Amino acid sequence: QDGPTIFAAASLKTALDEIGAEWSAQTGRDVAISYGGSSALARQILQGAPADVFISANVEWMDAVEGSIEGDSRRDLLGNRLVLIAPAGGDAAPVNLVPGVDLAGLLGDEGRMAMAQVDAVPAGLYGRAALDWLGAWDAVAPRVAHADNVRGALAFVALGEAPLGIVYATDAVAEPRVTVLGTFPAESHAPIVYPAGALSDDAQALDFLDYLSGDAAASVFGANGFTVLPRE
Amino acid sequence: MTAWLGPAEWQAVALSLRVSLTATALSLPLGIWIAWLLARRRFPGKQVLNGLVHLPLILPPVVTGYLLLLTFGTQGPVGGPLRDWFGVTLAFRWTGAALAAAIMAFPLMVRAIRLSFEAVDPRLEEAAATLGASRLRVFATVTLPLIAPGIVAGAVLAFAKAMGEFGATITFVANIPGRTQTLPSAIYGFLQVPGGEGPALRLVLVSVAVAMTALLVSEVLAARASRRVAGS
Amino acid sequence: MTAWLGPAEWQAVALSLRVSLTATALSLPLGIWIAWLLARRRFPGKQVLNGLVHLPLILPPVVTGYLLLLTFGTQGPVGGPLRDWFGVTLAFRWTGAALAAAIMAFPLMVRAIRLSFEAVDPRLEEAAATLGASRLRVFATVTLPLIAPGIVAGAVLAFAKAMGEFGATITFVANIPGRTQTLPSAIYGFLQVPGGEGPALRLVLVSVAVAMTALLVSEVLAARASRRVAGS
Amino acid sequence: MTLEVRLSQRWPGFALDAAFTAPDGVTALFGRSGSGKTTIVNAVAGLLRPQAGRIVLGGDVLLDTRAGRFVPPSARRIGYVFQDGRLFPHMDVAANLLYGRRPRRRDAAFSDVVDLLGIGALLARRPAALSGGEKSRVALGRALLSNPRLLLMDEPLAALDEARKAEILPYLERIRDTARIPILYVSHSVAEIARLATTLVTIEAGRVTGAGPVAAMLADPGAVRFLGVREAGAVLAGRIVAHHPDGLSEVAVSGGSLHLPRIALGVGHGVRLRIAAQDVILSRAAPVGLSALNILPGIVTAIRRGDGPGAMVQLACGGDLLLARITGRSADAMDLREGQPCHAIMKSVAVHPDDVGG
Amino acid sequence: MTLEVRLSQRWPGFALDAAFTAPDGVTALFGRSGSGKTTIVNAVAGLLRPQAGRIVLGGDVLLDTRAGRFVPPSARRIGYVFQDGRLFPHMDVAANLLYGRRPRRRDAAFSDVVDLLGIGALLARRPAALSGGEKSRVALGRALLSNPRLLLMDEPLAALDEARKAEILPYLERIRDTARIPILYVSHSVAEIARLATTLVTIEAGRVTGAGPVAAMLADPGAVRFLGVREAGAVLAGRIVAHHPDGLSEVAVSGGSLHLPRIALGVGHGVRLRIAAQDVILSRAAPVGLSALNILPGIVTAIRRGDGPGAMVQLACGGDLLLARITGRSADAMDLREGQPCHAIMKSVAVHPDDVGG
Ligand SMILES: Nc1ncnc2c1ncn2[C@@H]1O[C@H](COP(=O)(O)OP(=O)(O)OP(=O)(O)O)[C@@H](O)[C@H]1O
Ligand SMILES: Nc1ncnc2c1ncn2[C@@H]1O[C@H](COP(=O)(O)OP(=O)(O)OP(=O)(O)O)[C@@H](O)[C@H]1O
Ligand code: MOO
Ligand SMILES: [Mg+2]
Ligand SMILES: [Mg+2]
Repeated sequence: QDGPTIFAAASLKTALDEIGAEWSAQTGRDVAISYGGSSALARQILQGAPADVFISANVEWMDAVEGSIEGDSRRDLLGNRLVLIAPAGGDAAPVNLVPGVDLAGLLGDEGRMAMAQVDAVPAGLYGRAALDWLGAWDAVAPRVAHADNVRGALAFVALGEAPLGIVYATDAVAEPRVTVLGTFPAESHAPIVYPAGALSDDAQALDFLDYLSGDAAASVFGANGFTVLPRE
Repeated sequence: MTAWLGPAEWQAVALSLRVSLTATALSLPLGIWIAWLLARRRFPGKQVLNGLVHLPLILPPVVTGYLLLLTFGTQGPVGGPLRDWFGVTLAFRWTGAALAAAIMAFPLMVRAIRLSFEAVDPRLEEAAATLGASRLRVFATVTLPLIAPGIVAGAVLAFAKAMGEFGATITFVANIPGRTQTLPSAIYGFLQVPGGEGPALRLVLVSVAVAMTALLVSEVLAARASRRVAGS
Repeated sequence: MTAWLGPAEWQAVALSLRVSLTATALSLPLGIWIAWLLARRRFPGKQVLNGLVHLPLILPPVVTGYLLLLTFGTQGPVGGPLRDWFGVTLAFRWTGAALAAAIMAFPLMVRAIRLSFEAVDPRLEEAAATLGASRLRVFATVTLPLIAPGIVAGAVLAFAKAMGEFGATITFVANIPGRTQTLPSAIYGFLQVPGGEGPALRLVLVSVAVAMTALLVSEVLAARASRRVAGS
Repeated sequence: MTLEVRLSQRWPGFALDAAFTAPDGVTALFGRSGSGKTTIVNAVAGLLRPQAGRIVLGGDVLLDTRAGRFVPPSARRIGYVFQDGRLFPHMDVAANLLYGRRPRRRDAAFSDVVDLLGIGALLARRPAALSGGEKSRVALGRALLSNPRLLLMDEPLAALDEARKAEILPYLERIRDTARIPILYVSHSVAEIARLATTLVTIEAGRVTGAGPVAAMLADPGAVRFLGVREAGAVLAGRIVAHHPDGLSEVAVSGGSLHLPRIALGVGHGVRLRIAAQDVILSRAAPVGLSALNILPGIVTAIRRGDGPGAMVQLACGGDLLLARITGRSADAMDLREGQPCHAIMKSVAVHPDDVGG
Repeated sequence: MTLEVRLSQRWPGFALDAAFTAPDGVTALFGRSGSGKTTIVNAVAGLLRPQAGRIVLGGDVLLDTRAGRFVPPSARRIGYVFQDGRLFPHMDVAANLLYGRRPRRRDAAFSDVVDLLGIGALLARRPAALSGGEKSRVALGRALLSNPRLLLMDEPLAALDEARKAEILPYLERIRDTARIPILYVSHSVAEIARLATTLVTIEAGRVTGAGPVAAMLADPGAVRFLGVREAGAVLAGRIVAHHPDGLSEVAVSGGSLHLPRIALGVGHGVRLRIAAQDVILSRAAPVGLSALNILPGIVTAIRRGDGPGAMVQLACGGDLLLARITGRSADAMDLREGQPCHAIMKSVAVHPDDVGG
């Protein structure tokens, strides 16, 4: 293995696999990307994992490994949006996600709101903030089905087990069994940011990190539904 | 102690116990039957059954959970009829958690019991038959008592596994505090946020304490069962 | 077939096999020894040992993985000395994956073998002793062959579990393609992104095929072992 | 109730082809180790499904391989005392004994069997804490208590001391005579067989080599071949005519009367006596002044010289046949020939007390 | 090599307190079912660690509970033929036989034992495919082949037919006499004991009730108490003086000479003869014209009347003691008293062929 090792949030897999392959083709170097939950990756880094680059799905876990970040290599790479979804083919109408919206009412008597775990996983934390902002949290809270991550929440809706769910826009884009009822206003939650940073001064790692911030990568990220954040 | 864990955590403890005990108790008869089939009978498709039983061991838990959701979800081929005809819903219920735990623990249970079946001397069963005992009576009065240590071992393995099961459970029934949030789901939640290690550790200790108690009880039971056979 | 799986996926298959086989083979002697201790000996702390063996079953896999990371990581109390004195690193190596798989599978292995020990008629061992056989020879020539079905059962359970182990492995050694990415980690990766179900399913099928083959082989071995005892 | 057995079973190195009929009473299977006795008994019990055969018990077809009929062991109501015990290790002795009993109560029959077998003190023990002989007694009791319509006994007394055997044999006789349950009895002891059996079936290497009433089989001078020299002997039927005050009972047989140690049966009762060929001394003249009380006059009906120094002499004493084993030298010295009158001398005690069958 | 045993072991309902010394040769343990024989043998083998006791074999302390010494079974070099067989189910017969042998080769001794026990055809079989008697033969062979310095045999021949026993007994005698391995032998058969044993230890309910040389023990008129009426009898030492052409061998005993069926030993060889008390007829006058060839003159040394109709008479014939069991009626009729001369009549064949010990 003569290339850099990247630790990246699992939700980036499709895009990063493609970008990594392009980078390898250009540089003739291998790149190994280890996908996992941001929390697990961060803990591994804290325990001395041989990672050269870390791309987290939230700011907190990047902050947690701040001490390991090489110089000023940290940057906010990508953004994402939060959407409200429903099973495709149902009669659910688009929802205008403005304060006061009666999401609990949309759940009916029995229905559940599928979300990533709201007190733990980034997608859940954002979702809860958004519902708070809408003033819907208190009504929805007892009806939430917490999945271990955003993919679990997506599955609940895709399989029709939950009438509504809150997931990233990137997840909803490629899942034909769900429809997007609405996108949460950007101001309803803290910005969804995927920070990235180098963990070593390995030249290739820095090169790969820069490549991620480049145009070629940007178009792949974009195609997968991410917002490419401008480099400050 | 009560102050040491919050009410939500106590709920998780109680729910985990309920789920694990239910899973163990309800799957035990089936486990004994399947173990008996595999140990004693020859039939076409035996190896298929054997493979099916082991499947949850081989598959990543998330996959098992997803398959459960597909099958036993309200839209699934089994879950739908269950709900429509019997009014039984498993998805998002503690009963679903018990089902997931039971299925995940099933290979362990069946193996232990099957090994014990294979160790029973068939000449004793023959002797019982010559004394006029029906197959059922032979089974209940000779075979079953002789495999008691195996049943205890299988049950305690299943219980321990059920106490620790997480991936399949959360994927199938999500994590709804008070309804489906078991100890491992709660522990997982804590581990997803920076600084959550402390609360997670508390729950781990509770979980370990419960399972160790079960283990000790099982050792006593098994020792008693085998002392009965060994004489005096 | 080669076209059916990509090279990274073949790597995952090969690595999973290597990890599972290594984990099973290396833990087997220890498993037999511990099973023997638990089945045959009385010593202070026996119940503690018993509890320790069961621990990986009780704890959520992520917790086990995290504990492994803390202990065997390069900064850990065991991992540090291991590296400094013996030059052995486990964390983020396939060897670490094997360790994680072995530990996760250990309770299953020990239980199966222990049950078999308990079923051996001690009078046969006594007979061997009167014929001048040392304890070791009695063990090797009488006890061990008689528990062969249990050893096969324990090994196949461990192998199957190792093939399916995910949570502890990914937490301990991450998910680095070609180095620590086992089949379940690869499956997990696919399941985290939109449209990953297809590739995930392919890997699931490979995993199932491998484990089923092992299962079939084990059945044949166990049947042969018990036919030897049953005569003719 | 008659048991008809016809069986074929082949294993590598062993072939069984046996057919015999066991009438009421006790049918002894006698044969050397490995001759196929247990195999036959297992087939009758239904534990072995032979490759071919037919087994009929009292008109009830238990097995007919041609017709594809096989009654499972549990439906045969056949009590089986196994050669290897097979007590239930997880039950105490009482539970073992009651296992086949219906209703499962400690009734009078239970107490009888427990007393007879001397296992009253063991009722709460588990088999692992029993001695070898205790185990076989419990196994015997368990089969006896299961109300069988046929009893199979595979060397049930082999592990027992003589005194215990002497206690149990009369009980088995009682079962034979009062319960009228046929018994298939495997034993290496001719004494046991002569005492208990009505029919003797001899097996050699998987084949039936002889079958018939015990008295006739044992009085056959050729029986030495399978019984061994020491075990040949005749079985006589007699009737008790008096109990004398000195402790002797007088038994009338067809050729005269014999004095035996007190028999615990009333005057007028029929008894079976076994007189081993080697316990009989012959004398041309009527002997006097001997300690032996029992002298029967008879006529020599057959003399068979063996390969060795011995000769087997068959005498007709009244309507019964006696066997005497003497040396060829004596036969010559006495000039014994068929048709010659002769006296058979038996010590009263040579008629073994426990060969006195009811 | 002498074995000294002192043991105490208490179980609920049973207490063993036994002490005896087993000199060279065969020491028989004789006692009723449940009297403690297997318990003693297990302790000697080291399989039972008794609550208290001391066991010394040829100066080697195997157990001393006071001193806390306990030699494990594997270091005792004691061959044990178990009452319950205990063959290794996963090994074929050959592997079972060779298990204790060192080196583990099919040497001459192996072939000898296999031939003797008639198990040559079974070598490749597993124990599950053996008959009861075949199993005990293999178990016997396995212990014999382990080069033990002491052999323990717990009813080794119980499952065997007479013919097989008759083949095996001379072999055990050879072991006793040539290999000079002491043997502790549990049996219910007085014939076996009389033939094999040099020392007899009788056990009742966990206690040693008698111990001594077999001849003296069996010739004791009181032996009836534990042996049973049928089994009492004397053991005589004799020497072969001639083999006659009619197949009889002449044996000189201290009181005269006896004619027995051909003994397969050369002239001049010593033999042990057992004459069961019930096989002896007494006559005041020297008898004539009888088929019985063996008549020894003697002097009545003791008469013991039993509770029943019998009387046990001890005769001194030369330097040997004979026992005769006759009826009280005969004793009265013959007016037998101590010191009176008398003739003992034994049929030559009544000296059991397999009671002829080397
Ligand atoms: N583990 C035990 N616990 C309690 N009692 C026992 C135990 N083992 C043996 N006994 C009792 O000790 C006594 C002696 O047993 P042992 O096996 O020595 O008898 P034995 O003389 O060999 O009899 P047998 O001729 O029937 O084999 C018996 O009454 C038996 O029930
Ligand atoms: N499963 C088997 N496979 C092969 N041979 C067998 C099997 N079972 C029994 N035999 C053989 O069949 C023959 C008859 O066995 P069986 O048990 O009927 O003998 P047995 O007359 O009861 O002898 P014993 O008096 O020694 O108990 C023996 O030679 C035995 O080795
Ligand atoms: O990529 Mo995440 O940590 O499952 O939101
Ligand atoms: Mg048999
Ligand atoms: Mg015994």
